[in-house]
Amino acid sequence: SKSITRSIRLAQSNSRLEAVVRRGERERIARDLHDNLGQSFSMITVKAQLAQKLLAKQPDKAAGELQDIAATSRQNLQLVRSIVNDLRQESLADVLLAQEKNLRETRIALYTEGEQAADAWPTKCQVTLAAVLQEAITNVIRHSHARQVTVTFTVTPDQYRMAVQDNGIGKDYHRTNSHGVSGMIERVEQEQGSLTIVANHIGTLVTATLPRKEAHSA
Amino acid sequence: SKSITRSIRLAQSNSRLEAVVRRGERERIARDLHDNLGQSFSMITVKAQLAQKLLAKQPDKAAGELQDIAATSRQNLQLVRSIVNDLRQESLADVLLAQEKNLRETRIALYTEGEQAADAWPTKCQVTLAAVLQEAITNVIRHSHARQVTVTFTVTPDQYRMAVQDNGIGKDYHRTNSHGVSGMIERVEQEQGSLTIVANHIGTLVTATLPRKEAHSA
Amino acid sequence: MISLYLAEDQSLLASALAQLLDLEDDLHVLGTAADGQQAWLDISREIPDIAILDIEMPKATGLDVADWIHQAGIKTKVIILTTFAQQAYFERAVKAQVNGYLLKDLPSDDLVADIRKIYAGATIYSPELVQNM
Ligand SMILES: Nc1ncnc2c1ncn2[C@@H]1O[C@H](COP(=O)(O)OP(=O)(O)OP(=O)(O)O)[C@@H](O)[C@H]1O
Ligand SMILES: Nc1ncnc2c1ncn2[C@@H]1O[C@H](COP(=O)(O)OP(=O)(O)OP(=O)(O)O)[C@@H](O)[C@H]1O
Ligand SMILES: [K+]
Ligand SMILES: [Mg+2]
Ligand SMILES: [Mg+2]
Ligand SMILES: [Mg+2]
Repeated sequence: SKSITRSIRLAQSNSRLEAVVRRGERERIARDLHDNLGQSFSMITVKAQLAQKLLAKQPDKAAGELQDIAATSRQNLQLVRSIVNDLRQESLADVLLAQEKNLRETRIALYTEGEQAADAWPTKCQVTLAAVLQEAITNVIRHSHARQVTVTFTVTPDQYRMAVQDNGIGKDYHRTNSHGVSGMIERVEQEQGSLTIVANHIGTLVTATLPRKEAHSA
Repeated sequence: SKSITRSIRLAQSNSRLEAVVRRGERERIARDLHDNLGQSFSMITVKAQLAQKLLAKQPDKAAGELQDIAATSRQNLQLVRSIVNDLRQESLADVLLAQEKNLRETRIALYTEGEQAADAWPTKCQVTLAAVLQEAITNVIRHSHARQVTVTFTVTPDQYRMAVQDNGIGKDYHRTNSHGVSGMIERVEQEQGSLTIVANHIGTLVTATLPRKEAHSA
Repeated sequence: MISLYLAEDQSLLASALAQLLDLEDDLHVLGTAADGQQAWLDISREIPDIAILDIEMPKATGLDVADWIHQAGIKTKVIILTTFAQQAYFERAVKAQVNGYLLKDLPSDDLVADIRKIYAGATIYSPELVQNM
C-alpha cells in the first residue's frame, strides 16, 4: 500500500512536470514577445520622437530614423507571423479528433494507446507527428481495406515514437508518383528522426521516431 | 468488455476535447497577436514610409505621422505587456509544484484528486484558483498544525470546484488585519464564483467554486 | 491616370496608404471605405481601375467584395492587401481570380510598381504568401 501511494504520487508529480513543460512554451512565447516586440516598440517610440525633433533642422537624419522605423517594424511583423504560425500548428489531438470522424464514416475502428501522455509532448514534436498521422490515416482509409487501426505513442529516454498499425492488405506501398510517403519521410528527417513503413502479418505498420532533444540540452 | 471499451473510448475522446480546449487558448493568443500587433506593425511601416515622402515637401504633415507612430507604438507596448502578463500567469501545476516543496519541508503530506483533469481547465480559471491555492496552502503551513492536506478538483456541468482540506486545528480563521482570506474571496468573486472557509471535524476546509462560462456561451 | 479605391477598416492605415498612393503622379485614390459593404456600393458605382481591399473588415470581408466584383463582371481589378498569410484566405482569393495578393508591409515603392503592373494586366501574388502554402 505504501508503494502504491508512492507510485501514485510519483505519477502525479510527473504530470505536474509535464504541465510545467507545457507552460515552458508559454514562457518561451512570453519571452519572445517581451524581448523582441516590447523592445522594438520602445525603440520605435523613441525614434519617432527623435525624427520629429530632427525634422526641421536635419531632415536627412530624420529620413534615416524613418528608415530604421520601417525596417524594425517589418522585422517584427515577421516575428509576429512566425509566432502566430507556431501557435496555430496542429497538435496530435486535433488530428485525432478530425481523423476519428473520417474513420468512423468509413467504418474503421480507431484505438489509441498513450494518447493522453502524448498530448503533453513538445509542440514541435506534436506538429511533426500530427502531419505524419494525418497522412498515415488518410492512407489507411484510402488504400488499406482495414477494419481497424491502432495508434500507439511511446516515449523512451531518447525518443518520441508513434506507431500506426492497420489490419489491412499491407502491401504495395511503393508508388513512384505519390507524395504521401515521401512527404512523411521528409518531415520526420528534417527533425533528425526516422520513418519506416513495413507490411507485417497484421497489415501495414508506419513508425515514426523523433529524438528527445530536451534530454540532451539544459 | 464492450462497455469497458466504450468507456475507454469515451474517456479518450474527452481528453482529446480537453487538448483542443487548451488549443483554444493558443488560438486566442494567436488572435490577439494577429489582430493587434500584426495590424500595428503594418500601420507603422506604412506611416514611416509616408512620413519619409512628406519630409521634404510637407514637413508639418510628416510631424503628424510621426506623432501617430509614437502613440501607436506606446499603446502596443502596453498591449505586449498585458499579453506577456497573461502568458506568465501561474497555472495550478505551477503552484502545486512549488507548494509541494514547501509542504515537504514542513512535513505536511500533500494529496490531490482530479489534478490531471484540472491541468486542462481554462487558463483564466486556473489562474484564479492557483492564487487561492497559493494562499490556502500558505495558511495551512503557517496556521493549521496539520499533518496533511488534500486538494480536490472537481468539475460539474456548471462549475469548477477546488477544495483544500487540512487536518489541523480548524479554528480562529477570522482576523481583522489580515489580507489572505479577504484577497481569496475578492479574486473568486471577481470571476462570479464563491469562496467558503469552514472548520469541520477534520480541520479547515477552503472551497472555491467558479462558474463554467463556456457551458453557457457558443 | 490609374484610379484606385481603398477599403481598410484600420483608419490610420487607410489614410496613410491613401496619401502615400496619391503622392504618385499617375495614381489617384477616388475613395476609401472602412467596411466591405460601403466599399462594394462605391466600387459598383464608380468602377475604379483597381480596388485595394483589406480582408478582415466589418459587414463584409475584402474577399466577399472580390467575389461580388468577379460575379458582377465589373472591369475593376482587385488587389487583396493583407498582413498575414492564411491558406484558406489565399485559396478563396485565387477562386475569386484576384489580380494581386500582397502584404501590407511591402515597401511602398514596390507596392506602387506592382499596382502599375497589375493595371497593365499582370497577376502578382506575394512570394512570402505563396511559399507558405
Ligand atoms: N496503409 C496502407 N495500406 C495499404 N497500402 C498502402 C497504405 N499506405 C500506403 N499504401 C500504398 O502506398 C502507396 C503510396 O502511398 P502515398 O501516401 O505515398 O501515395 P498516395 O496515398 O497514393 O497518394 P498521395 O500522394 O495523395 O498521398 C499508395 O498508393 C498505396 O498503394
Ligand atoms: N488552514 C488554517 N487553519 C487554521 N487557521 C487558519 C487557517 N487558515 C487561516 N487561518 C486563520 O485565519 C486567519 C486569517 O487568515 P488570513 O490568510 O486572512 O491572514 P494571515 O494568514 O494571518 O495573514 P496574511 O494577510 O499574510 O495572509 C489566520 O491568521 C489564522 O488564524
Ligand atoms: K496623384
Ligand atoms: Mg497518401
Ligand atoms: Mg494568510
Ligand atoms: Mg482589417
